[in-house]
Amino acid sequence: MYSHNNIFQTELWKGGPSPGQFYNFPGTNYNNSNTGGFTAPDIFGSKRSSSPITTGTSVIGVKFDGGVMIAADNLVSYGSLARYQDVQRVFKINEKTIIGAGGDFADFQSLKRSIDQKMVEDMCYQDDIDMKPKSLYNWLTRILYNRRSRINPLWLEMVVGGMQDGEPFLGHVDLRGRAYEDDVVATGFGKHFALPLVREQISNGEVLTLNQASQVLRKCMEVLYYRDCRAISKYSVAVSTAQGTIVQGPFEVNQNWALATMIKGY
Amino acid sequence: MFRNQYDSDVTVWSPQGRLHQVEYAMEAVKLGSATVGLKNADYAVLVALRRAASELSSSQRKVIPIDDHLGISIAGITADARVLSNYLRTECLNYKYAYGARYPVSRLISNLGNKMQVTTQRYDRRPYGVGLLVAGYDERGPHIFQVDPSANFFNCKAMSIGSRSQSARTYLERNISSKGRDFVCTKDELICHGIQAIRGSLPNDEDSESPLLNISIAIVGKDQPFKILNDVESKKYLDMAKKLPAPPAPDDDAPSTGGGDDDDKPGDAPPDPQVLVSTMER
Amino acid sequence: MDFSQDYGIHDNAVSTGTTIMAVEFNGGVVIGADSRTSTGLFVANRVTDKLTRITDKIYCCRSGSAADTQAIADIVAYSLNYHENQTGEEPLVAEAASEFRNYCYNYRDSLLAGIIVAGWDKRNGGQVYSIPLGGMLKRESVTIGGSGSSYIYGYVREAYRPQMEKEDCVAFVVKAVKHAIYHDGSSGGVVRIGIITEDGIERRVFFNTESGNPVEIGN
Amino acid sequence: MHKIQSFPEYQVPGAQHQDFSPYESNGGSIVAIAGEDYVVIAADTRLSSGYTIHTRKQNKLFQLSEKTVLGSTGCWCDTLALTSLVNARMQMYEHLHLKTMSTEAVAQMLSILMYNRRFFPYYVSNVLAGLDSEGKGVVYSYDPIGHCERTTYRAGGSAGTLLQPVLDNQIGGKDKDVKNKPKVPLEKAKEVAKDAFISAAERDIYTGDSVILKVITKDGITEEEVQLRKD
Amino acid sequence: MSSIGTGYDLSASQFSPDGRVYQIEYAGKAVEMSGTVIGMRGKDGIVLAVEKIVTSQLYEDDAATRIFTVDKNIGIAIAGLLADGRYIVDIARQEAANFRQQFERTIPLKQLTERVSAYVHAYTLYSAVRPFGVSVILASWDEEQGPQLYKIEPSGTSFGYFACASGKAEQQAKTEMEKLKFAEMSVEDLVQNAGKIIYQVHDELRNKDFHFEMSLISKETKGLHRLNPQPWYDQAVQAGLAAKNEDDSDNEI
Repeated sequence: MYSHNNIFQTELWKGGPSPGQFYNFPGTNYNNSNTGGFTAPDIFGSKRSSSPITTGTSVIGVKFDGGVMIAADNLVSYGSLARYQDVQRVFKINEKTIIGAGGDFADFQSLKRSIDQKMVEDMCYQDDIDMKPKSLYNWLTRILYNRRSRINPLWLEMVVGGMQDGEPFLGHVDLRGRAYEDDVVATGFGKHFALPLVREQISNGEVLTLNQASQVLRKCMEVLYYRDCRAISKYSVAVSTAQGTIVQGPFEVNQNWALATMIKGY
Repeated sequence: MFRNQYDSDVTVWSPQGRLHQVEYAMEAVKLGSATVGLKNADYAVLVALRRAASELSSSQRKVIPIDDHLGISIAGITADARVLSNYLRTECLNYKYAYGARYPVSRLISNLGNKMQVTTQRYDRRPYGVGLLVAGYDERGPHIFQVDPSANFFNCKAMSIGSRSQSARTYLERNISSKGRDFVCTKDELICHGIQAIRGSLPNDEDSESPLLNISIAIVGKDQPFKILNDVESKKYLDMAKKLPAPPAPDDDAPSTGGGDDDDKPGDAPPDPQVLVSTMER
Repeated sequence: MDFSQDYGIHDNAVSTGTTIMAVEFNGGVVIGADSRTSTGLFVANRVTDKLTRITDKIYCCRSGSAADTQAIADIVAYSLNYHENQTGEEPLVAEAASEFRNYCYNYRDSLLAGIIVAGWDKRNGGQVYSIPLGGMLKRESVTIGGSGSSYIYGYVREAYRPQMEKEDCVAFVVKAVKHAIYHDGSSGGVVRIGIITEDGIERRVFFNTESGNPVEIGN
Repeated sequence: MHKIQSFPEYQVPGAQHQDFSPYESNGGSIVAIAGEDYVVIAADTRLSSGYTIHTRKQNKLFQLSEKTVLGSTGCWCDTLALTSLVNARMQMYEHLHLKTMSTEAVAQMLSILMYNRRFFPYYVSNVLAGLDSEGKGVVYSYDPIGHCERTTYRAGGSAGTLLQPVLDNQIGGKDKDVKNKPKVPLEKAKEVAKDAFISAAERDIYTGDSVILKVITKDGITEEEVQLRKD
Repeated sequence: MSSIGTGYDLSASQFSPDGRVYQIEYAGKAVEMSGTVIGMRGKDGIVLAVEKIVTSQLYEDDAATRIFTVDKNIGIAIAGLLADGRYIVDIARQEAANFRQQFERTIPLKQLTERVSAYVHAYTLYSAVRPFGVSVILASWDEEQGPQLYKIEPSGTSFGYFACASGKAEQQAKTEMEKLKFAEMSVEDLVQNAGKIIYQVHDELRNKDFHFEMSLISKETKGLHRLNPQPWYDQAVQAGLAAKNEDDSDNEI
């Protein structure tokens, strides 16, 4: 494995794990044979970092009084082709945690398989300890940061929500491992169109009710359908409260095209 | 030289289906000074007897912090304990780095068990000659685990291991609340119970009332990161415990609870073999 | 004049610039494909078989780099054969699809493969799985793929009915692929059809004529 | 995606090749001022990229011990990775040496951790504030590849260049006679830090929303928050 | 078995002159000392039950459990050295995870059994290791395949069963089980009989205290392997206690 022109090989810190070297992450051992040797980047990074191909667009998450809600439409595009139109992009992970994903859907499916395996492991321990949203959020941050540091990112933008110690939790992670928590988060186009709509409602520190939250998400999905070329009118919602988690939908957005009848000429 | 021809290696089963090498390793635990672990609804406490290796040396470390929510006390070969504690620390750090959360105690211990099992099945290894009491606190509350060289581990209400620990176990059994769950008492009382229990395991020639009684006390629990009490705090609890009546003398009729024993051992096992392993203890 | 440079025969990889398709019907699946393989503008093979056997009742339709897709199909066929020997049971279509996806995803940077996996198993009957470039996996009741598919999305959406009868389904697939051949320069040749049911595969070939039968003109 | 280029018929219409940069500037500023027996460190709470504000309440001050606080801004993912690494390292140190890392030791370690990634740096601006082993306030500032400098005041982050002259004037007393530099009282340090951020929010779009200010003294760490412009 | 002292019984890689590998048989002795473990396959569910010998009053009830979850709908019960058992469980979990990674579904129990028994068998071939001192009972249930039950011996051999037992009272438990008609048994019948058998075969003279443990996989548990599930656990314990009292009164007469 050693090569003398590999500048990263220089050991400045002997003994103990070298900085940043932690294990347990899928794809970390890219020299490892059992992962089938993913295309490994050289020291200047992969010359051709892959582009997203099958993609999902915006995901929006809001906190409300006693819970969290995440919405996304049911489309996975293939370039500009609206290829797969009944795909779930929001998921129940367990009774405490929900997740929504935009970006490369193949990458997400791969990550989801890792998460599902973790849920089986949780069950195996027979100790009634479930993965909490913050733990999943933290884990995803590490995975995504790890991959970006190898210039081979998982092309994803994700929203993680759920109940953490009785309090609603909502966080956002992107393909670089940039992570933050807030009362309302969105990915992709949703950042520009949906965030203002929700922020408007909670600007003076108000807390939404469950009903208000689902109404404002509905409005967001409508606007996104109008204004995002990669959106369709069908969407699903994942809800997490102290009672548990559930995925609802698909729903159809409200549509109003009355405006069109008034337009003539350019 | 050997007690029988089946005790030379950890890879040899005796005709009775026993692993003598593993059983001998269990004996190493009994050479270490005693340690006690106990818990109530919110806290887990470790109390350990420290002894100096010689007049000139400092006394050994009996309690090792692992993470904010977890620590261990040891009886047996100290060097082996260091290997295990390094493993536990690394696991906790990695878990914290990956999940931003505390490693659930039972999961950590069952992973440790699987690591230790390997040493009981290979020709080129020997079992770890150390017993651990683990005190930890996680979302399921406080825990006391006992870990044996046989790679067995047990979730305990309270436990004591090490030399003359039988009397401590007797004390714990008698003082555990009638419901038989765990100790129902305050934090201070819990620590005093621990001290009382360990006083019974003092060698006869040492005066348990001696002010020099050298013990380590550690506590972990709700809003209480794992902490080894300093000398002043320890002294406070020692004085508090002294005001309580002395622990009952070990009762010869007391049922042999065999806390340190493998539960696979047949009931009519022969007397404990003489130990041929040398340990850190003198 | 360097012929090969202008027509990209030698320096371009061989591609099944393709139309492929699979549909679930009430008893199994129908798979279909054109038969053109090209290097650049040159038709390298005009009678290709793009319906590739994985097990007796699981087939895949290949699009993308001919070399890549053949290699993956060989590996998966080998692996599922081993799996079958181990379990003593016929592999599930979903298992085959999962294996294909693992290769397509893990080597997504190095491969160019868009694959449809279709077949029949005892547990779930006829099934169709789509694995596009990038390596995502999605079960669909009808799916199309390859460069020619873009021309027939509208037709397929309009003409598809769930749980068709076998012959209706065959006619539907033939018609769709013919449309694609007609419009897509990279698709051509004949229409190959496979009908996979509980009893295995039945294969048919339809010529690119009005009737689908061979016609000689000028006699 | 070179592969797809040799198969023009498989190019996905509408899918653009996107170049990937591992770095992104997420903005944010830090100010730290050390006095005889205190140190003040402040950072704004805006997290943004370009014209997009991700969140208005991102704390960028990381308490590392009872005596040390790290302010870190820049590429936020690097900040997150670096700070968890520092935390892990500090716990390892504590286990090994049975004592908490001193501010000086943290400062040195941070420099080494940063330099370890010399050829793929953590793209962050760090300011470390704490009390040294004598109880005096101290500030360390860093460049992205681990250069470390001990000072008494420093501004860093996206408005660092805007704020440093303010501090030079108000705290450093660079305009005054070098011999009679007044000692800066805690209250003044806090006021200057707050004022600096109010000014920065006027001129730097990456700084705003609110500022969190931590004061470290021998009695512990106190925290206060002041609102800034939110546009 | 006059092997003792002949020197042919010291290594797993050595045959005795009469063609036996004594180390494997000795490992079997460790299983025979263990608390009794049973598995029973009913009409639409499967149950595992364990007589867990309690060696100290200081242990929690769930200490040293002998029943483990391997995958959503797969459970394992262990007779023999518990540390060895846990290690085997770990191996089984890895096998299940690998299968899931490759085929995106739960491993069929038959296949899991084959993989694990190959592993156990490998430890009977070399002098550098010792055979596992455990007997492993594997159970699963799902809609398509129904209940499945297998047992792996320390030698690495495995068979499928309608019902099986291991440990101290293997024979006695088998005798009891042979009286039952498993193909017709409902989940309620299963758990009650499991309770009865474990309480009946427990020998109070040799081991004073024991803890009853059981697990169930059926439609009622949503196809999940569940340890000590209510209300079935209480049903089993009640049936067990009733059966024991009956036995005791028989003895008095």
